[in-house]
Amino acid sequence: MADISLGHYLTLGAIIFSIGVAGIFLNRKNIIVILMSVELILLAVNINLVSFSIFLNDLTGQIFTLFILTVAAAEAAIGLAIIVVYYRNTSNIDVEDIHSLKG
Amino acid sequence: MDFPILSSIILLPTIGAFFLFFAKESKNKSTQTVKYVSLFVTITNFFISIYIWYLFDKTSADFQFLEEKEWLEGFINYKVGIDGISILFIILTTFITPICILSVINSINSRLKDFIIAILIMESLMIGVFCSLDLIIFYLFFEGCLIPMFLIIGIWGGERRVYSAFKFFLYTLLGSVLMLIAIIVIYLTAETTDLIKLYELGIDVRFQNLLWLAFFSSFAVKTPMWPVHTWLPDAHVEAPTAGSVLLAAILLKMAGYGFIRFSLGLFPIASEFFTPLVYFLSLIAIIYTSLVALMQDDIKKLIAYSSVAHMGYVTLGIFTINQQGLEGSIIQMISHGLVSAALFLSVGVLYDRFHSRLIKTYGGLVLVMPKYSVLLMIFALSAIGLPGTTGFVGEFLILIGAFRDSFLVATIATLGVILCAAYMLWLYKRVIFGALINNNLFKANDLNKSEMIFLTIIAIPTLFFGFYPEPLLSTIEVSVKGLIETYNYNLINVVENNG
Amino acid sequence: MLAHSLFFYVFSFIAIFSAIMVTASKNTVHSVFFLILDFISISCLFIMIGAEFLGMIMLIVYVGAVAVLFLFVVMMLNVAQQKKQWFSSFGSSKHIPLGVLISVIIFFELIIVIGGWKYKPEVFSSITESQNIGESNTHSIGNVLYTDYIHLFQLSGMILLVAMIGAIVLTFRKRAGLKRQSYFSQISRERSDSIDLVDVPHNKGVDIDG
Amino acid sequence: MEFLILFLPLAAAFISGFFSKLIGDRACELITSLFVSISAILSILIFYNVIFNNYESNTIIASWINSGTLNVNWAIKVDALSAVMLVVVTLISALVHIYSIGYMSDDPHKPRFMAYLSLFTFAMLTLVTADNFLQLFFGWEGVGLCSYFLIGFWFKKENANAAAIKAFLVNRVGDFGFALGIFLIFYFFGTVNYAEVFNQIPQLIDKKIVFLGVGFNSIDLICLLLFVGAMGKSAQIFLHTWLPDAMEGPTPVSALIHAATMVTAGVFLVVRCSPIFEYSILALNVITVIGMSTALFAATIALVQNDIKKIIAYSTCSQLGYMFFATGVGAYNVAMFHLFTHAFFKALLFLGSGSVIHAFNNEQNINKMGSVWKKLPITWIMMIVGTLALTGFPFLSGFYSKDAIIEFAYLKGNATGIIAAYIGIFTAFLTSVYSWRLIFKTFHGQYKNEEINIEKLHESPLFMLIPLVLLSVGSVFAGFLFKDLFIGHSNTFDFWKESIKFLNPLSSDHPPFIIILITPILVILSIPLSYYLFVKNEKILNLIVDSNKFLYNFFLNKWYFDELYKIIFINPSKKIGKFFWKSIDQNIIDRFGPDSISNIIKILSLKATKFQSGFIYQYAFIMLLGFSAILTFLIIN
Amino acid sequence: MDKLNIIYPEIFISLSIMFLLLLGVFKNNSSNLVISLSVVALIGTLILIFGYPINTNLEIFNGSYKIDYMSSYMKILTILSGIFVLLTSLKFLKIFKILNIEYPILILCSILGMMVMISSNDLIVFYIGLELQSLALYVLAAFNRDEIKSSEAGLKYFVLSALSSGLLLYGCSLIYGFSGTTNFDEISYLMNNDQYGLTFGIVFIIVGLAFKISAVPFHMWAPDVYEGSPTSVTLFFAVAPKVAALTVIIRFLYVPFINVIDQWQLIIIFLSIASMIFGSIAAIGQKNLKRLIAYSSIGHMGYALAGLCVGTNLGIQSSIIYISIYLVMNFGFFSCLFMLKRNDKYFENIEDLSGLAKNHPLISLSLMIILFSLAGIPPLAGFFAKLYIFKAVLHQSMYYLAIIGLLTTVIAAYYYLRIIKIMYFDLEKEKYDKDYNLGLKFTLTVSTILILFYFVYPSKLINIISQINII
Repeated sequence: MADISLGHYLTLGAIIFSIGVAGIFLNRKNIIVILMSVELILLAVNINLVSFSIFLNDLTGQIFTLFILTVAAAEAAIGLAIIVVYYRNTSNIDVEDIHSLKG
Repeated sequence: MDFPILSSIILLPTIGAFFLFFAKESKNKSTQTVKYVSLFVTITNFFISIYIWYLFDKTSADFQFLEEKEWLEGFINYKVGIDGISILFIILTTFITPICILSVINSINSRLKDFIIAILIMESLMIGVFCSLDLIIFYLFFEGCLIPMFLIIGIWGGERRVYSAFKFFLYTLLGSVLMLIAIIVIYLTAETTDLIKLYELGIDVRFQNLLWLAFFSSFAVKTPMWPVHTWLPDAHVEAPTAGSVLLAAILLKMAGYGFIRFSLGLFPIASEFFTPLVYFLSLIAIIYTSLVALMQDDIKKLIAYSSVAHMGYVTLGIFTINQQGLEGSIIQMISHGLVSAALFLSVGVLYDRFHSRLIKTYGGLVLVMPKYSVLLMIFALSAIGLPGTTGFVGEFLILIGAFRDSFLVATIATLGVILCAAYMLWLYKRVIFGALINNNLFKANDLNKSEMIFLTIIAIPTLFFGFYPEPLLSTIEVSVKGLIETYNYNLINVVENNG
Repeated sequence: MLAHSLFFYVFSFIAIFSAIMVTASKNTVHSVFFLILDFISISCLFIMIGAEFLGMIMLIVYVGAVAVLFLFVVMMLNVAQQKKQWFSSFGSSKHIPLGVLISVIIFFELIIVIGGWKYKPEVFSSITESQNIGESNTHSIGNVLYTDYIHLFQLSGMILLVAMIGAIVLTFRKRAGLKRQSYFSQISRERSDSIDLVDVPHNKGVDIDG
Repeated sequence: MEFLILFLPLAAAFISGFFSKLIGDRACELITSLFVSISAILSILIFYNVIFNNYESNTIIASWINSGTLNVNWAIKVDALSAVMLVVVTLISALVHIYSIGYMSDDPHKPRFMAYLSLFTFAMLTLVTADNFLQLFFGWEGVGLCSYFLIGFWFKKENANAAAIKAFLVNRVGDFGFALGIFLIFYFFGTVNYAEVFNQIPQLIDKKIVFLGVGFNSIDLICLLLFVGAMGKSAQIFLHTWLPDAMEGPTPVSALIHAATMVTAGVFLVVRCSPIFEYSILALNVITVIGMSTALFAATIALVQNDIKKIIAYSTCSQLGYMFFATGVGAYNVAMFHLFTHAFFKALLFLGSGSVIHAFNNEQNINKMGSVWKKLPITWIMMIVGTLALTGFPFLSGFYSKDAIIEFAYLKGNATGIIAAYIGIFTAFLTSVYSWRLIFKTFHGQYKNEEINIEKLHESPLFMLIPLVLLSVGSVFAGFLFKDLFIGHSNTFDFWKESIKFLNPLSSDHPPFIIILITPILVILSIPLSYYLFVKNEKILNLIVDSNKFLYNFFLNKWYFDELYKIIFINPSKKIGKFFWKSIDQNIIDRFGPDSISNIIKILSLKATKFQSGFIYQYAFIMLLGFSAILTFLIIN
Repeated sequence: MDKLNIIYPEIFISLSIMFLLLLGVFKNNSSNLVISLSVVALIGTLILIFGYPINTNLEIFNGSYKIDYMSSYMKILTILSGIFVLLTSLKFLKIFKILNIEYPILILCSILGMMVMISSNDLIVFYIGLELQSLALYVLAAFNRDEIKSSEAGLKYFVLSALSSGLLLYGCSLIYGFSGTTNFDEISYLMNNDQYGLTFGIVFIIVGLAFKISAVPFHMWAPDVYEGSPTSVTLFFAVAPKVAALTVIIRFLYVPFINVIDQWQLIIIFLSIASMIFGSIAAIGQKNLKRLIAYSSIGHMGYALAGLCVGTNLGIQSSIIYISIYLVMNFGFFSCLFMLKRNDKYFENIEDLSGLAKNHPLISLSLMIILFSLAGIPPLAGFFAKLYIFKAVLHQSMYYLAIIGLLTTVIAAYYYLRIIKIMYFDLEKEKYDKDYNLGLKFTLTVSTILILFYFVYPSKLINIISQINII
């Protein structure tokens, strides 16, 4: 692991994190893609935690990751449920059309 | 004095209001109950305050009837007490309030009970302002007055009442938030907000100027001084009569009182430093607003502008910081309290009958309302400052005090006297004299019994204290002397300490 | 060593590429698949780095459950085809360059932050849950998960419960037209509930709906 | 006794003002007249006492203002000076009261009128009996107020109201100076009591102060400021404009206030302050100049006026000018003497003209009168007596006082004094001309009134005539009787004692004979001249008028003072007031102050509302923007 | 696990959740019962909290869970808000036909999450608590699922909240990476000044928490979600999460990172000022009362943050006082909102208050008192709340903050006054229904009286809170 240092992993995490973030506010497609971007962000965090954990030789990070996984799953479930509810009301989940609440 | 007599006069009106709150609102009977309860409460309060005046030791410059109670531990104590200056304002308050209530009963139809409750609460707060010996307690009462006044203007006011009420509220609130900061800063540097202790401790010289400005911003708006006076004409014009009366007679005085009690008392160095500023603004207020008043076509607005000018004299007198100037200011405040109240009541009398405040709708009223004309004349003359009225005593002392300080200032201020006569007499002429041009006016009734009573009741002290102001002057004399001595002592001390 | 580097670069490239494609691809279904690909490559990296348990869990949870859920919803709502595509409107819309700029800034700031990571001996002295050499990753995790982190474990149970309740309360609905068997009402049925005897007026017909 | 003199009129005013309904109009008239008459009798007693028993007193009634070192009392000070004033005031007032019963008989507001008159008397009495400047100021303003009431008594008349306000305001301008004078006195002496102030005067000589950027000798300044007050009240040039207008009031008022008493308060003030004025050569010179200018200027205007009362008013103005330049040359006693005599004959003239006006049913234009001397014989005689006295016809009262003034001015010896003397002589001539013009145009020539039949004219009632007769007695004999007392060389200082201070005794020389003689000669010659011009041959008059159109108009329009003031003061202040109100208060302070702030906040709030667009991606973007901003900030830090 | 007794409240509430869930599922039409029982459960939890000596400082689970005075106090506040939310909203839910058993259960879950947050002394615990709370709130926001607005509110809240927790998590990972631990106490031992990686971690976490308390610029969700959610949920949003998030901010900033206060102080000041200004300005243009109260709460959080940025115990205490009083005022305000009902339709626009004073004098009186208090006019409770804040702020000589804060008070006063104006000065409309249930009346009365008479004996609250000493 001489040449692949922690920095590499963290950079990978940072890249994916940025993509995820960008995916949230650049996206003009349907809202599900935003949900997926959120998953990407969580994934980036996981990369960070796991690599820290390994490089620090400490399990806490992995435990943390484990719980994040759980939460991510729960979040996905609820998020999709909300999307479904919204879809039932408007038959549309385009990001650009969701602005009945404003001002 | 074991019995907390000051707290009781503060609380009494509120208690009255509390009972009224539960009074049943039915057509006629409730009016009677409301009338009797409120009058009983306020008149009792008036007599108690007279009794306090009687008990008051005029030979001492100390605060008397002190009450202190731990309230917010280690921070604020509830502390009230009076000296010669406060007692007069308290009496003014308790004197004006029953008159207000009388006038309200006379002229307001809708939500009478609410109006009277507002007035009663207002009275409590106003008395509190003049009693409190703790900065934060003072602030509490001072700002608390905004609420009932806002409602009075807003609910029972005229057409543009919303604009005026908002302007009044926000303007004065804006002015006083800076004061709150200053109060807290004082607490943090001196570890107390107790006024008496602060007088002894003195305020750090480095902060004085800034703190003074912060207090000034609040008082200047409330006084009101030029150029932050524009809320006053609006508020007065739109407020119902009783509201204008309270506003002009007492609310404005809180600022003058504040200048004396806090600006001078706490920040002598800064006061000395900023005296030219106050002079400058006061002079502008006197000349400028007098000229503006000259051109008004609305009676209430004219009186409102004249209030600004008169309060200009008050601020001028306060910052002369000599015996005549200060005593004059206090007398002038009392006088203006009586006179402006009476003038607004008089306008109210007209408004109740003809529903117009425009000067041009009137003329020749002396034919149909002779009693009214006589009383109005007395008040107009007192406003002009004719010798023999309280207005003269105040104005003269202020000017003589100012003259001791600066010829130029006094000279310009004296010019205002001419202008004041001009607008007042012109107003009187246009309203009272001339021919009856407006047909509606023929049907006018002269003053009814209660109007007669309240206007006469105000006229009596206006004249009496004009000829014999000794009771007032002797009450404040020692306190003012003490104040000036402390002021000069602090001034010299600081100068010595700083080399 | 070389293999390690090689695999790292390969998987990270796949991960980054598919991450981009998740947000950029035209078809939502494709997005989901790229998401799956992303997860897979990352779990490969996890396994490679020594966190086997997490790598596997990730495959199971994400690929097996979450991604499928996404796919399911995408199919169900029939929103696979996109009207717009964010890079196709790159030139015309203003928000894209600005947005990209901001994300690049964020990215570089993150790089600056993580660039500051230094090996610090004192950090290691504080570490509580170090992994014993020789114990497998799964084993170590199992050791602490039910002891030191039991409260979190329980709480994540609550989270899942909430997710379940939430999903149900939001999406479950009683269909009006659906016929259900109700034993109780069938058994307690009486004759009077079923038959109505009506006198039919002559020549007027019958109003069946009553 | 002093107490009674002072408070009887007040009581009368009070009763008549507030209880008229209770006791009826007639009772009011009687009570006021009676009370003031008693007061007059008591005053005469006091005067008698002062003359023969050297009576002096200073009764303190109560303390008034007591603030720090400022201690002012209500007091009644009786000395020679105030005794003279007491007599003048109460006597004329009593006569005017009685006269008013007749004159105002048709007016519905008689009790009010009587109350005002009595109140005025009270105020005037407090003025003259003050022992300090503040009480003087009280009386000063009090008489001004009553004057205001009385001028505007016929409140339906627009002119009357305007005149009343004008009177009050112009007086206020004078009071402005007066008040500053009092302030200055308090500033220097720490007191406003006459005695204490006068005692300290010598310490103040040569003390310089800077006032409004100009360096002054302090005594000069005090005197000048006090004199400004005197100018206002006594209608001297520049502040005279109110007096002619004040003629809108009922005629008895003009007689009492605007001829005999109030307007002389200025002279009284200067005389009262002689201990100060004596030390200020500058102020005395100014007074002389102002006095003589007023005398001349008013006389020129009086020449061409057509309103009977206005002519007399300008004549008053002119006579006050005489008094002032008398004081200006240091002849205070002479000024007081002229004041004393003037009170009689000027009141007589006014009341006489009132009688005429009454007969003509409130017509005041002398061009609409004429030829009525037979119809109004008593009035006619009285008017002639008054005119003779006014013009200084030998051996009538005006003769003694006016000639004395001219003499003393001449004797003063300095340039201003001599000029004043010559102007005095010339003015005396003019006075004579316009006075006879009035008599001739009113009582002689042709009857020119088209509205009222000459046959309907009749003499005034007894109530009006009795005062006329009494006053004419005074006009004829006052000069002769009191000459020695007031200005006699032997016992002058005995009579005035401390009340007037002469730094240098008045010259006891006699001026050249020609100076003494020229005035009576001119006066006598002017009678036939006037008769010729105004009755016999009006064509020449018209010729003179036509050839001097400019001058005529200039005089007729009162030297355009009113117009000038309107341009300089009134219109600008209205404009400035409007400007301050509309442009500054509303358009600058409110617009850029509260209103603009609230508008800005409203606009901001609108922006903030728009900012909340409802799009999720925008929300996220803002969040990240904020986030990255914070992060960037930290990194840069 | 010998100290498990100190987390009895949490255990009890978890058990209640499950029991109520079972009860609700197996008993038909038991919604009313479940709601009542939830209230009972919350009261029970309250009793359990009081049952243990409050003034303790205990840790459990390797120091990752902390019970101390502050946590107890904040938990009490949270639970009280839960109780009041349930008490006031019964009728509302019935009319909206969302009176499901899930509603109280989700509220209980979210309260559980908040309690965990409040007590957390460890990043993981804190994160789990946060998520438990948030997940319940996502669902609650979209609870009125047939309404577009409600579901949109849920959607927005969900997306943005997920983003914020992503940022927060990244921060957690950084802090973990740079310190090697997730426990607050241990981080504080390791804190050195040169570890700016940790500082950045702080930023990420502050952002996540700022989102929860809706501080500018992370407030964007608040108005929309407040408006869209069912009113009872809005009430819950307005009070409970803020208490929890504020506690976490206090604990997070003041336990591990007090030494680097100069690093994060400016951030909090910035958030505070931005919130105060934006909250007061944006509220002026609102027409919907719920939106308005959202902006108002943004502003109020600005003041609470101002108390937090001073870095002293005094500041913390003032913030806690502020949030306590803020809670009371919000209960009062929303109770009034619940009373604006006519023919089973709720009204939530400002115009609907027009002339309320005529027909409903008591409601409008209470509302007026509450609004003046929100505006911070003495002598009402809201004034004291601000007084303490500014006292703390000025104590550290942060004059500009105090001045800005007070100026925004004036601006904010404008929109409160506008409501009062509409209630009192404008023409009246039709009467509203008067069938208030007891809980509603009770809440309104209690909150109004507390606000109005706070000044009579203000030292009580101070005495309680002054025992919270974090530093």
